[in-house]
Amino acid sequence: MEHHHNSAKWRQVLAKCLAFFHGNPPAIIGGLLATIILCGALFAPVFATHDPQKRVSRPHQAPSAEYIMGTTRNGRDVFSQVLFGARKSLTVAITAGIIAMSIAVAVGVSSGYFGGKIDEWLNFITNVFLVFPQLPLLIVLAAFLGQVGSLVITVLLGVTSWPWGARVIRAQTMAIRNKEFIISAEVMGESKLRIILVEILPNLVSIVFGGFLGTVIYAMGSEAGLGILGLGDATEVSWGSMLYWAQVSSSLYTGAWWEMLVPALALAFTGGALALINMSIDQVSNPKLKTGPHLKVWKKLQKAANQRRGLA
Amino acid sequence: NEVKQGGTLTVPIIGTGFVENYNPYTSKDLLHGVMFEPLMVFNNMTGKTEWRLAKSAEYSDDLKTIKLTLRDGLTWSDGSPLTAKDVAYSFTMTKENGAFDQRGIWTDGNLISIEATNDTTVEFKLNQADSTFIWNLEKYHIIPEKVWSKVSDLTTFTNPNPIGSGPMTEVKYVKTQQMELCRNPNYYLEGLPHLDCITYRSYNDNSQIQPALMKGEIDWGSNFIADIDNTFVAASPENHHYWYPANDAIHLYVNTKEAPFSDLELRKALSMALDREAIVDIAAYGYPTVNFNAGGIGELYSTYIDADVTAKYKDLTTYNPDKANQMLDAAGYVDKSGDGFRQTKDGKRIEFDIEVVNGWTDWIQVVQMVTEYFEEVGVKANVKTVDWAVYDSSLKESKYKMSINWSLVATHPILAYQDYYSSSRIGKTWHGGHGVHSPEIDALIEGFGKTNDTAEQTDIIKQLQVFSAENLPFIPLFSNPTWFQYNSTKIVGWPNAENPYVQPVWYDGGKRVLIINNLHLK
Amino acid sequence: MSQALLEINNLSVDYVSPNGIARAVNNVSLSIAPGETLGLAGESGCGKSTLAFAISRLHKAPALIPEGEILYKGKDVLKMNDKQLRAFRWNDTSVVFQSAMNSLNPVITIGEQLTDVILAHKQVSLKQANEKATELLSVVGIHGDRLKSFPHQLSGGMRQRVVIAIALALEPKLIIMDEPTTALDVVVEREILNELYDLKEKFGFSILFISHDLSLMGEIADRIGVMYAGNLIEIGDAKTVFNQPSHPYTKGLVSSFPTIHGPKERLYGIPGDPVNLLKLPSGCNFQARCNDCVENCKSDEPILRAQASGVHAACHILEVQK
Amino acid sequence: MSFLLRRLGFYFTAFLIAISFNFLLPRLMPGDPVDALFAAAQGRMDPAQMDAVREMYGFMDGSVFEQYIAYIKSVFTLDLGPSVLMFPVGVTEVIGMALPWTMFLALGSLIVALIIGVSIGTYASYRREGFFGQVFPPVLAFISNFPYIVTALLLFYFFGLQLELLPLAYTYDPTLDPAFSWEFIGSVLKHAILPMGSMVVVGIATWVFNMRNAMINVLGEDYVTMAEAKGLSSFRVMYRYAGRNAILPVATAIAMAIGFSFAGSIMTEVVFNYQGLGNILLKGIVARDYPLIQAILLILVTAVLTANFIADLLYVWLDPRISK
Amino acid sequence: MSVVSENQTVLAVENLIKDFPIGLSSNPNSLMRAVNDVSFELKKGQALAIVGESGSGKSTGARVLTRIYEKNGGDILFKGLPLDEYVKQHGSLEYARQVQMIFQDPFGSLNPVHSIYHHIARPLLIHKRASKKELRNKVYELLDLVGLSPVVETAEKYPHELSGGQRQRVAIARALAVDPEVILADEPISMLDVSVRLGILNLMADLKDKRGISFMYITHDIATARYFAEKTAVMYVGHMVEWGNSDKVTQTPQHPYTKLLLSAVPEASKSGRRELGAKKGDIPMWHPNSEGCPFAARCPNAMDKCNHAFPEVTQIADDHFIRCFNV
Ligand SMILES: Nc1ncnc2c1ncn2[C@@H]1O[C@H](COP(=O)(O)OP(=O)(O)OP(=O)(O)O)[C@@H](O)[C@H]1O
Ligand SMILES: Nc1ncnc2c1ncn2[C@@H]1O[C@H](COP(=O)(O)OP(=O)(O)OP(=O)(O)O)[C@@H](O)[C@H]1O
Ligand SMILES: [Mg+2]
Ligand SMILES: [Mg+2]
Repeated sequence: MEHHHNSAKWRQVLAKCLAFFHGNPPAIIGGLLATIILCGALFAPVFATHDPQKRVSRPHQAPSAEYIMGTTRNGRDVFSQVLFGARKSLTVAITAGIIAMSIAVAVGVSSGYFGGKIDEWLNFITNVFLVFPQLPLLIVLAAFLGQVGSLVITVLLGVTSWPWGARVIRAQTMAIRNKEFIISAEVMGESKLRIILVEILPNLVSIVFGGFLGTVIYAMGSEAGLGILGLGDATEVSWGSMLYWAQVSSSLYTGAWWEMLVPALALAFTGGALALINMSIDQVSNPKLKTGPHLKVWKKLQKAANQRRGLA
Repeated sequence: NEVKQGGTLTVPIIGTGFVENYNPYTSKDLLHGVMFEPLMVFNNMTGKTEWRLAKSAEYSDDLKTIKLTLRDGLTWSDGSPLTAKDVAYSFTMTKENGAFDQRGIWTDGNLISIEATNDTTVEFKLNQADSTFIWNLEKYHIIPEKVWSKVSDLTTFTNPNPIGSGPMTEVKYVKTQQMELCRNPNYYLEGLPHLDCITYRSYNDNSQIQPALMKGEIDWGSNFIADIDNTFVAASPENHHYWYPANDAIHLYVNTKEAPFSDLELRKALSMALDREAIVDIAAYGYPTVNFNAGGIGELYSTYIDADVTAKYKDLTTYNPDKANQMLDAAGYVDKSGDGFRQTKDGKRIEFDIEVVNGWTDWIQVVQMVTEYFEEVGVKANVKTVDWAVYDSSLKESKYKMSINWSLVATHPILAYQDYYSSSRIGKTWHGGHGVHSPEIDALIEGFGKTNDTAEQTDIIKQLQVFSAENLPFIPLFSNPTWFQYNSTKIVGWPNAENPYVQPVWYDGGKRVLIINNLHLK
Repeated sequence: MSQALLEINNLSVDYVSPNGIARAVNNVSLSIAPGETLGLAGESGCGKSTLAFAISRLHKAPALIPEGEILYKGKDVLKMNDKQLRAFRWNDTSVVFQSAMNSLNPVITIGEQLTDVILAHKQVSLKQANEKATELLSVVGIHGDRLKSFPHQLSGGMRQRVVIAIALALEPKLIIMDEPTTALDVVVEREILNELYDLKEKFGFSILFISHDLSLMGEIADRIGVMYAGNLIEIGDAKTVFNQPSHPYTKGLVSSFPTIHGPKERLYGIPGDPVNLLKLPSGCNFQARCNDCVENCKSDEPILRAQASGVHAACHILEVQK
Repeated sequence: MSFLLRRLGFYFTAFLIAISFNFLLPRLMPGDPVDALFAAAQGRMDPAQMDAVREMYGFMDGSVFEQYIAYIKSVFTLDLGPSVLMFPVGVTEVIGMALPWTMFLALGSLIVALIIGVSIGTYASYRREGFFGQVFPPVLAFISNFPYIVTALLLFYFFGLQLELLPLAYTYDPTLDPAFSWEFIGSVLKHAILPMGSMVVVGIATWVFNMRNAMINVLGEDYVTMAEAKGLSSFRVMYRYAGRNAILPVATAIAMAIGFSFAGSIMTEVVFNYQGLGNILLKGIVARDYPLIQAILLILVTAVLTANFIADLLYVWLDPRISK
Repeated sequence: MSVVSENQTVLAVENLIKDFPIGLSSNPNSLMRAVNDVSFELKKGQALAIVGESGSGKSTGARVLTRIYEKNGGDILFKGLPLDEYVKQHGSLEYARQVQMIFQDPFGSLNPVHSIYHHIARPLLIHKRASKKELRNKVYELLDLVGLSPVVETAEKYPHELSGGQRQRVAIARALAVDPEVILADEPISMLDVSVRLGILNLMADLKDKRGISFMYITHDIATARYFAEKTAVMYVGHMVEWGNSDKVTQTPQHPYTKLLLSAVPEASKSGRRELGAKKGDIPMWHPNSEGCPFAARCPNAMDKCNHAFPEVTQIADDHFIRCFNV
């Protein structure tokens, strides 16, 4: 019985996933790209052709069969670096996203659900964080901490990127909070914690996930930005540090465009892929935004009807 | 063969932009040797003293008095006379304004007084004999007493309507991105400068100077340019040139007060594990000069380097991993755990960080290569990039295990040794934290200033080289290049390998003034 | 009654959704005579509003009118060009939408919302338009000062009146009222109905009155049409439809309303749930909820036929009973 | 009114918190400006001179608390002391030179992105079922989510370096004098194309999506249908009835965007050596120029707060439902 | 059929007052009195209908009874004990079990992310009405009780897969799960389709009669009040103006507001204009120190004293009460 119940549930989830991708090219393209990039990162040791941290050739070798994406000024293999860099960059971005969204959910939901004084205070803090210019703050903080490894950047990005999400979640929680199913759960005697976790949170999944992706994109860009400004740890292999080295070795001037463009495009494609997924998620939470294949059907039928009526 | 007069020299300045501040002490190196003429220039390239405003200087026999004689008929750019009183004022003024006391002549208490004895002579009186004191004098700006003595707060004084004695004293304009200084109508050297003006342009960093140089927007670069042959030179092989003579020597400083570097054998082995030529070639584009001198000084001081010492300790700086491995084995550092890295005699893995400043990328690359060579001999080292404030304090307070660092650039190598070994400098400079000191060496260094006898001084320098090579408190790597690119499309007269009349350092006012006076239109 | 003001012939409306095509109005034909009030009843989602939208050709993607014609004074609305359509809209037919809360733009004064329709269709000055607007408001019992108000500054009933005033602005021949009072209190509803009676007397327009409240319908309409799942299943004189309903659905509907004064007995309403337009059965759409199904209910779609009582109804049982 | 007063109260408190934080930040950083000078001089400076130099810049006075009081005072009197980086020029003056350029860059790019984005968004929502509405938004989402440092670098590479179409640095040709001449304005515009362009490319998508989502929501509203049923021209329906309401959520986003735009201009300025606040901020950080760093953060905070306040005012003005 | 004695009072309310703050300050005028001096009794197995226009405080009253809101005055007696006392003795969970609520919006009262099973299983678990083992069967039983078959399939569905009437049945099943004494039904049918309203009403009537559950039935629709409830109370701006036996209240209304309400109800048998027996007038906002009868402004026969005092309760017939000076 339970088993049957479970498999039905799985089938439902699967069906939902399929429905999400069906006739939704942005979701498909985004999902595909993201999967490729994730796989590249996960299986970096398998795909990498060289040790990313070792000098393996003369400086600035153009792309060739041996060095698929060329080598850096330091004679390191760009392809292997971009794979291993993905690990670092994505870990930073995803962890920062998780930290930020956790704070955002905690603050947003508490603020929206409990209301009153708690809400006033949390909302105030959120707004203060919101108006404080984040990037300069990051730059200064990064400089303050001196040696900024990826861990520090992760934490910094995580603890500074939550207010926007918190605000959206708060608004949504407040909307849900007054829905009758919450009141009826309260009247029924559900505990507050359970109401938050079981009754409210599942309704916020798409918002939280959307916010998470947004934060990941942002964190990835910021990590790269801090890296380029020289505020990251240049000895780690990440996309940010790759760009940094490409920058300091003036790879663009010396014609070694691959050293700069490869990590730049890696960043661009990851950001783009996540944005496409995010856009598709938007369509799930707001069906009005949905632009599906049914519109094509509609266009065809409309044309036929107009013809029948003798309109152009 | 008449020299053409006129023309404008354009030079890059890394900074945020220009403001109307002609106080040479607070305007960051912009004006020395341009608007303000030095008294003299100690030319380390030729070993000669080039007399500028001063025409001579003499020590008394007890080395406690210096009599400085100015040229006759010197004038300020406004035409008024420049006298010994101005010179005396220029020095005494820094007593109250400590921030201007560039060389700290007043701080150690050795200087008693400075007096103008007549219109052209100034006398410096010292407590104790110091034959090196005179080297300080070229760094101070000579300024008109009539203007400066009337200002109440010199630190915030911006010296509007500047009066100077250098080749370019007339301010044509100052804009945020650019400023232009033009020739001094009353320059003391007949027919000089040949150029009309110097234009300063502000740039953010090297990466912007590179295209500017390539495009010929600037004539004189003093910056790191990546892959210079393929970029800058290739853009116009006829006229785009560079010359990178040796500058300060770069060493890996080690902290000999702690294991494992307390062991001289280990230091020696590590030194022999490095292929300096490869490092220079790859990590530094081949621009630096490899430093095979174990004596602590590099090619910058080539005239002082003792060939015998270098030859004797040649092994220490020659790449020889086999020998290094043998030495390490013999000293008891073996890999018992089988992870490819050696342990100390008591079984602890040898692993240390090499500190380097975050953002000093050329050095980071060097250190990365160094770690690779150390790995070859089974020694585990990590690159640790730190903020310079951390770097600064660990060097000064001797908190590092290994750190890449330069040695002092000075008029004479004795000053560099002073920084390395004088126990009075421990904790004050970046060079004395390695832990190798002794009273004998202190005395040896002290002795240098007490004599004016060249032979005696040469011997002291030789002894110091031997001491360095035997103790190896730092592992020499190479000498930094003096970054110098020039464009001869319009302007010629540049120093270069064929005509090395001066080390081509832009930021040294003394050297700068020599070059500016030598440049002229093609 | 002479020539019909509005005649709808075989009109169908589809919604193209990701899950399939839903036919919200299926092959509906009806007509409205000048001065007549036609009531359109039926449960939620049966296609009443969809039909009303179609009359002013307000459908946008994903709605679609595959067939049928809508003849206003003999001219097919579905074949008009943009200019004719714009002139037809409001001049000839105005619409009072389902809820007044939403059909007034919250950030535009009601004055502007009133005058712009006048200015768009008539060659008058702004001043004249304003005078006309003031007059219109007073017709529905609101003081002219309110022109400068924003919708949120008015009560629900007042807003509904403003919407009616706007609908009257060009004195159209036909006003479509889509549940104009559902969101209101009975008392306010009554006030508005009273207003409506007066206005109709004064202007003499026809009304297409949409509601699911049959009691209200019986009161206000001359004729009533009842829809079920996109089909018009019964249409005829209001009192007859209400008192002697023919179609089983109409019967159920009539008995779904407890009355205030009648005998207090248990009512049974209509069992089951409304149908899903995407999963219509073959045959009669009502079969699943009907207690008296016969054979061909499952296979044939019933068509609208005249009944003994004078109404038209679409039901196989009625055929059998005949 | 009480709404605005409350907001004002909030902004003031937020401002106080921000500037206090601002005060703490540089003090938490290791090293001080003189250390930085010393490091930058790479051994050409005498360590003995450092204390004297410290004194010259005024870094030795008082306890932290006294410094704090002095700082707060200086904030409200706008007398922020001398900059270390450009000593002895006052911080106010240094910022005065850079701020206009940053404002130009940040606000200019915001406005351009806003105009383009809102137009595209409106059109894309109106022609939702068409090619434009279906293809443009995803493509844009893709492009604009290139991290902006990447966008800036790519533009820098292709247009500045490869094609040599546009200048690579500065706010205007350094040989020109600022003047109200075509030459000068042209030069300013030409120098702004790349930095602004990179920010616009990044910014557009935000507005397209904001506007499109808002529009699509509004287009479903009864009042839009009613406006159409009224036989109004489609232009009037689009802009007066739909656009007017759709712009409301967009207006609130503008305030946020101003903050982002200022922040974004930092990276762009660095890439294109644009002589704005960001460039100076970075230099200031390297030089540990406390007064300058603080002042710049102060400016940014003030800018964002002001922007938020303006957005509040705008909102009250745009949405009559709030003003009661 | 009914097994309970007629007169057993389950829930009694005496002079209930509920204020809401509407401004920031604390003076009485910045409070709104949503419920004022309301008293009634709920008898076992009976239904009390509360009718009145929107905003007259019907829901507020019910919410005070479920302890969502704190009362600001008056007494609530549950099974003869003051509410606080009852909660102290039996725990608030027990009270939550005894008094259930059904809401107006059948979509809003079910959490879209949870299955129907979850909705009905939760109260069973919270109130320990079923062991883990019997849980599933118990859920099916309840679904069957409210006529939601096939039960197994229905249990797996999510709220959006059900029609409005089905959803409202789920809400009822969920209330029934814990075997309550009292169900507060806040306009349970107003958002439902006309054709399914009656089904819900009949279901509730059966529960009332067969299970002896007491209902408080809140509605706009006075005709359904008469149909379903034994007693009816009419509210206007937080005040109860007329109450008693439903038939008496609807057939022989005495209070001018009740008359107004009844005269406005659409009836198919009538047609044409129907004058309302009241002046047009604003509905007042009631503050703690407002005085008089709230209906005075619209009352056709208002007297001077109507503006100063709210009339005392007058019994005008057996089980028929009114608060009006004009009796
Ligand atoms: N934009 C749309 N897309 C898809 N389906 C729609 C759309 N609008 C309406 N429908 C469907 O068309 C059917 C008829 O809707 P319509 O609004 O005409 O019903 P109605 O009779 O007016 O109902 P109500 O009494 O609730 O107003 C419904 O089943 C509805 O789900
Ligand atoms: N939480 C609250 N805060 C402030 N005022 C409230 C609150 N809840 C209700 N009110 C006010 O109390 C009054 C009575 O509201 P209530 O919801 O009880 O009316 P109702 O009779 O149930 O109306 P409806 O028929 O519209 O549901 C209303 O004026 C309402 O605005
Ligand atoms: Mg409808
Ligand atoms: Mg209510």
